Amino acid sequence: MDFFVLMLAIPLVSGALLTIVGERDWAPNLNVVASLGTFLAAVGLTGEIVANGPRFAFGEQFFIDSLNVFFVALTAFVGLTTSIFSGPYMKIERDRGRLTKPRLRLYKSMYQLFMFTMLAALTTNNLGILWVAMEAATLTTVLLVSLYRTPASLEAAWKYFILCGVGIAQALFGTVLLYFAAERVLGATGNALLWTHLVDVKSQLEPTIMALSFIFLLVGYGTKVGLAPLHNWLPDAHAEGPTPVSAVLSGLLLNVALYAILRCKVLADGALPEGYAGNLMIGFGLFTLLVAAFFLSRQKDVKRMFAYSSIEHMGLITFAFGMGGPVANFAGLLHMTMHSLTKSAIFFAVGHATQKTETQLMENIRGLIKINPLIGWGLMLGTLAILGMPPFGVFASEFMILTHAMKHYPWATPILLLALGVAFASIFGKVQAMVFGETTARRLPHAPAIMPVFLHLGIVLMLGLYIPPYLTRWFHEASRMLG
Amino acid sequence: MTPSIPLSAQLINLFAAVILLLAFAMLAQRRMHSLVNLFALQGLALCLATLVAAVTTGQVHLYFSAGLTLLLKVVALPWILYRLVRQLNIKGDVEALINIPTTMLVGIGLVMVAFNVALPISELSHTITRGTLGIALAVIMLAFLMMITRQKAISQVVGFLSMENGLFLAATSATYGMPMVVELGIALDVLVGMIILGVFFFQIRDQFDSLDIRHMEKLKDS
Amino acid sequence: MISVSGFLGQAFAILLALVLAPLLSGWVGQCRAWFQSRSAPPLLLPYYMLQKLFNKEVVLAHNASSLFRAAPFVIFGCMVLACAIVPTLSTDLPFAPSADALALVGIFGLARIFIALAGMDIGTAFGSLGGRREMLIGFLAEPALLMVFFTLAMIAQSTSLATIVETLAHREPVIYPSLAFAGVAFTFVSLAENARVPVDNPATHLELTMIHEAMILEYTGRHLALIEWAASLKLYAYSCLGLALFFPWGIAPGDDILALIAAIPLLLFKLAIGGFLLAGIETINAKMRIFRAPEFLGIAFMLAVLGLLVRLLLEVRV
Amino acid sequence: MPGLLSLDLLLVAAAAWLALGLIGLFASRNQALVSQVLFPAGALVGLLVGVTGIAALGGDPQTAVLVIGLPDLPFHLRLDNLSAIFAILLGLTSAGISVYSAGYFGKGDVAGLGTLCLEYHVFLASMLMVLLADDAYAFMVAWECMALSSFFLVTTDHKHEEIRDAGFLYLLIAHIGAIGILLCFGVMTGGAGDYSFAAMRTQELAPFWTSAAFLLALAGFGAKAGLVPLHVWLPEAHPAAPSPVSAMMSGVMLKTAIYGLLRVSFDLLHTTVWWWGVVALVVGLVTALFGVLYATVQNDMKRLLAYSSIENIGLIAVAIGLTLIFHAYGMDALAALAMTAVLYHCLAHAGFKSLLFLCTGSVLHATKERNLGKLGGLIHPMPWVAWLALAGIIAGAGLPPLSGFVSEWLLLQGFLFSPGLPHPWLNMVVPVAAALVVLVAALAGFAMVKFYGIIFLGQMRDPALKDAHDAGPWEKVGLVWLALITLLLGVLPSTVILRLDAATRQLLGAGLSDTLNEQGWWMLAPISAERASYEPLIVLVTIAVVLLLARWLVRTLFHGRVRRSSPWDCGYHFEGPRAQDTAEGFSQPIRRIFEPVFRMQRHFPAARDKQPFYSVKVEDHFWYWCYLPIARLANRISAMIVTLQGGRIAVYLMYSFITLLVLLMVARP
Repeated sequence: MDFFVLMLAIPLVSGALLTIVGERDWAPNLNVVASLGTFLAAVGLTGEIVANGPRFAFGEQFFIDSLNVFFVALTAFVGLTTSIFSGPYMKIERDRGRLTKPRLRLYKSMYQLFMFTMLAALTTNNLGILWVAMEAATLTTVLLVSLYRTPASLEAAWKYFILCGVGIAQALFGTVLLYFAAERVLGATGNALLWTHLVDVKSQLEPTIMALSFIFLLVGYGTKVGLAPLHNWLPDAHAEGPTPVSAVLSGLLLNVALYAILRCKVLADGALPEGYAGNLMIGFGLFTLLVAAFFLSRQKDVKRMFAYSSIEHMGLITFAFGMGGPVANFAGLLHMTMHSLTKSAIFFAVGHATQKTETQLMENIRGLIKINPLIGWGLMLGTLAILGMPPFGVFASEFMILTHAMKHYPWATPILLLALGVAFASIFGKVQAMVFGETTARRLPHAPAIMPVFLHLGIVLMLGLYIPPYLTRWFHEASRMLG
Repeated sequence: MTPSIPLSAQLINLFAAVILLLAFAMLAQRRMHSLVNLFALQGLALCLATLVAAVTTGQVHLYFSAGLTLLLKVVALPWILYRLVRQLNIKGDVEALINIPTTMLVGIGLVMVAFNVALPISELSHTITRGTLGIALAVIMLAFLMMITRQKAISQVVGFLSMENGLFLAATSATYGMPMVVELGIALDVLVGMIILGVFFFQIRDQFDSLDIRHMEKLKDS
Repeated sequence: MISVSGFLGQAFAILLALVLAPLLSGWVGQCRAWFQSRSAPPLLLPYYMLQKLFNKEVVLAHNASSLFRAAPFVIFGCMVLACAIVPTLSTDLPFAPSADALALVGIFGLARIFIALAGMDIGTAFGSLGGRREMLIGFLAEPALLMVFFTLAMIAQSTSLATIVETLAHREPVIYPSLAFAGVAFTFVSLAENARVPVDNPATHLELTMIHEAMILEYTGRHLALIEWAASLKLYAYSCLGLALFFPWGIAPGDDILALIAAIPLLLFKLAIGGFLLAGIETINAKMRIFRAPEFLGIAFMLAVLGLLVRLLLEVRV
Repeated sequence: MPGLLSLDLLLVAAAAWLALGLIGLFASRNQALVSQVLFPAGALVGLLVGVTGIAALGGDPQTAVLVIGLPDLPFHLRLDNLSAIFAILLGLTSAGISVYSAGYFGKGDVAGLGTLCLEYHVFLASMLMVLLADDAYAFMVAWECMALSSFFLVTTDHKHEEIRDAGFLYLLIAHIGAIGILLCFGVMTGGAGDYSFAAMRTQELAPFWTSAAFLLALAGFGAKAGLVPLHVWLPEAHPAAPSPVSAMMSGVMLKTAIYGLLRVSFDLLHTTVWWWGVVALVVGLVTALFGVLYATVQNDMKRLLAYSSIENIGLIAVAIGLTLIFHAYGMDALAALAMTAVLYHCLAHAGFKSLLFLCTGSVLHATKERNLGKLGGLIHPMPWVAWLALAGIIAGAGLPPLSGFVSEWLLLQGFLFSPGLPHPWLNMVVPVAAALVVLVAALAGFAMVKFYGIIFLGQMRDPALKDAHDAGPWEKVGLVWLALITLLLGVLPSTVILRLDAATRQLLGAGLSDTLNEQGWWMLAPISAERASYEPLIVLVTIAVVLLLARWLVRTLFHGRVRRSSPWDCGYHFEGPRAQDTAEGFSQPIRRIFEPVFRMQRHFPAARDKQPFYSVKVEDHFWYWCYLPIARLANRISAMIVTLQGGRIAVYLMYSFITLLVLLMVARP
């Protein structure tokens, strides 16, 4: 069977299945198995693309090339590890009485559907379907965020829904404008929203319309990426949802939204004067980076803090892609990978930590290393990694971004460094206090799923020191496509 | 202005103007019940505009679009909203954060902005409904304004849906419709979103004893 | 390179230092007594004292450590070495290359550290008090002394004492204004370094005012004898240094035996004058409070720097 | 090809250190294995590094490219004379420290010995990689690994909040420094985007950017080295760390920063401007003075040593400044003299400061006390440590005949020749700087006497100190090794300088070896024996001979009788330990003379106090002048920015709306 079809079908079917069968003892395992299946299919698909080059599916509606297959593989991988992590996590939540059986059912089915929507968004060739999938991803995650049904989680979900809904409505307007522009070239056929067709004619697209369209798309999808000042939903949603959801939101959904912007940027670059789209992204990126960095120092809730850290990194990545060119694109892609892996690892560790200490307030979390050395070290190393300490891979990508910025946008360098420095001071001081020191917390009997944390960190560490040649090739190809 | 505008275009422009007018009306409306009525009316106007476009261009999927709009925006969503208003027992006037005359003034400014932004596009347009894109943008912006100024969760949602109307207007009238798959997808999303929201309202009321969004200002950093 | 006469001269200079140093102390004491209209102690008093102390039993505090016992010997060794490298009679000293002016300051510093540590060793109130005061004087005096040496080193283009003296003594006479400043600064430093009035009083036994005496309060017998001897060696070394640097006439160049022999009486004469003047200074000044000492040495430092600047401004032709 | 062998050997050594660390991690339960086998093995590797470094001196640079690294920038490695010198420093010092650690960490009260073993050896390996790195990425990775591993080492005892705070401050400033270094590299690529050092060497930069690169390097490496005002982490981190780690940080890690500064200013940048030297000189002087003054008033023995390290780094910076000035004016022989002083002081400081830190480790282990006010008289129970520490303090005070004096002597010689400079202002000012250097050295003597006297001499201020035990066998070996280094560096300067000359020649094209070769090996006369010479061996032997001779004569001619009794103490009979000077009391003259330099909070007892007490707390001005204002500013900005997240959804929507409107109006293509 076709890997691609499998990859989309498994989460869809298992999501439906999980809805139907409800919460059983084996349901978490089914969740993991389904994720594993998705992951294997994604790996197969990746192998196929690497071997045979880009391909279409379902007519021309889906298109997989070296750019999105990379995101697909990453998404499926983090999806798998998160599902492994969420097994014990959710069990503990149920034992603590924070979640009931129906909610757990909802969680698992929505999780699979969420995976489906993201994979669909990544692989579709049709910018309209991309929008639909993004909206669907919002809807599923709104349910996931509000899973606890506490006032705070409802408030977070409400804000998430409204802000992202409005944002994505703007993206739709941008898509309409894009269609409007494309129609003039391609005619009112069904092909006018297919990215592969648009790319072919991108230089003929009407610039005035494309400019407007890109603004709407950037603001729209940018809301979802968490670009300041459109980011306000993000910390709330990350902090109040269950931790596995925070992990996938941060690690995957933001990436997917950014991916959508990237696809549109390619078109905008073709139609518009050079640097127009790039400069907008640079502006947004720097502003986001700076704002998020200063937000960090005021945080009290650990998940909220790491949510701001995600915003910060999204700013950095947006900046990188804004600069454009093979090196910066390469660095941006690498940074997305590193951020996904590291941030989800951090959220895994944070999840366990908050369960052990039964609080998300950082001032009440102390001495994690005493409670469970692995969690403590996981959080510590993860934090150091996300702060850009070598030898972790985040440093590699930040190094490339910084050096590229120094070369082409020297004025931006101080801003970048200021933001990174402030972020370092803010985050590290707090995490260190959580990890080190004495603790009063008891050791709980539950065995945490610590493997995903160290698996992620191991990969990040390896990529910091050594990027295998095939991965390099793949990244290069992808970054070349981004122009 | 070209001397002879086809009737269909005149009609579409008329409906577009009606939609804009209704958007203003919604912005000014204080009562929840009337708000939903206005929303349904806006949906109807949208449906008619789509229908005219369908008739003019003879594109089949525009008929579908019109039907979908009718079903969703004129029947389903208002029905859900009425039910919600009744079940949630929402009484009293809609409270605006900014008083209505000011809102109207801002709204007029926004329309000017929208028209200006859409002007270069209108000049490029070869379709018969070149002006509608500007109107659609204006509707979107007015809906945005409404979402900003209203305090009840449900009126925010109405604003959101009104924004969706503006988008539909842009999609169907200005460009004679998006590809079918897309429109179906959009419609599905809107519907599902509405259902989820419906569920949400109950949960919100359970937790906060009110649908006033001012209760939902606990999550903050400052 | 090393001549026999040089070796003989060196050995003679060391012996002379060992012998003359207590005499110089005795002479200064006698002059002081004259100035103060007291009946003078015998000139040879220091020798008698050394003799007596060597014969006496050593009384050690219970908690005196090995360092306490080793320190007098180390200090004595340092002072002997210092005397060996200061050109007293001749500039042809085989030991001269082993330590130049900078190293000489270092050797004095080494002795200082040992005596300060020894003072702290017993753990009495006065010992540590003396130790800290000694270090205080030390860190103030050292830079000034070094500036003096710097000025001279710039004149001679060398930090080697032998070369400096050679240059000053045996070139055609040039008037160096900088030397005046350096000389006054050196005098100040010498007074402080040798625990003389106005910085310290070698004759005091008023506990709270003493510096040098406070440190050696617990020493007895042969240890005390060595320390006293070392102190007089230090005075001798400083005196000879001053004489050699600022009044270098008569110091024998190279291996001129005759000149060497002629240098001896000249040295004695110069030392006698120097000791007399020292006693005079000690008589007409009162001992300062300890916290005036920084000002005193600060002035010395300023003078030395002025000397250096004068040297750079007036005397160097660039 | 014997040439390639040294670099390979060093790589093997780095790998061996990593492997030892990993073994330690996985065998953490077997404490005996970790302490008695792994650490001594680490010491052997250190020895190998040292010997390899010595063997590599004078050879051609050896290069290698590894497979790891970035795709476009794999790790470039290069072993040249400069790296070799510092590799020797690293290897030989770490050998002593590692042996010592075998005893120190084997005592059984270190939790998580396995992790510690890993961190320690990663620290060593990353320092070695810093020395070998030949491109910016490899350098930064090694550099930050070094910072990170040492951070974890510093926070080994993270139960205490002040230790955590110290670690945080350390890592933060290390990070800021790393940013500076990265920027410096960025500037040096000159926009060509090639981050290998080879490319930087050939890059022609505009004068402005050359100077910018130098200043960035000075700031970046200065943060790690502890130059004022970026020194604040140092007195916090050094005391917080376990003593072998403090020794390693102070003795070796600070020198990697010096290495970096030398690498950038003399190797990667090929022009030199005279005022760089002035900047380095002034910063160095301020640092040295500041460090030594604060060292004298410390009451914690490790803090005292930490401030003393700041002072020594300051002196090294002064010497670097002098080198830069001479080099800029093309006076290469003198530049070589000053550069030799730099390298020599690095070596000397590595030896004696590690020795002293290890001594504090032994004291700490024996007494559990770091506060000088509670120590005293330890020479009795701990004679080994005390006598070896004496070597350390003599060297630390810069006195002959030990290592510290040689470099100071060289430095002063350098100063002595500065009036030959073709710049009248420099002519006048620079010799005065020499006086300040001497002041620093003399004050260092004060600090060292205080350190030694209060800890080891006098009466025990706490009766429990009687039970203190001397260092164990492993520890003794480590201490003796370092003391030996201190002694040999002190008495064989020519021999050492002839080796250092390879690096000096590589960087400056001139060296001292020609003049030195004409003299005997025992004599140090950098220009000529006529002008200045120093023969430490003769000094040592003379003092020793006089000492022994005097002792023999006195004993033979008179007698050797000794009687023990109570101290005299001018006849006062209260003679308890409280009558001695306290640590605070000892430094009172300094506090009084240099009062404006310190930020003091004093409490004096009043006449009618029921429980009169005196206390003085000395704090750092820089903390209040530089750091707190910045922290407050950042805090204010973030307080302003967080109002963005006010919790109101309508406001959030408005942001979105305004963003859209602004973009629509403004962002027209």
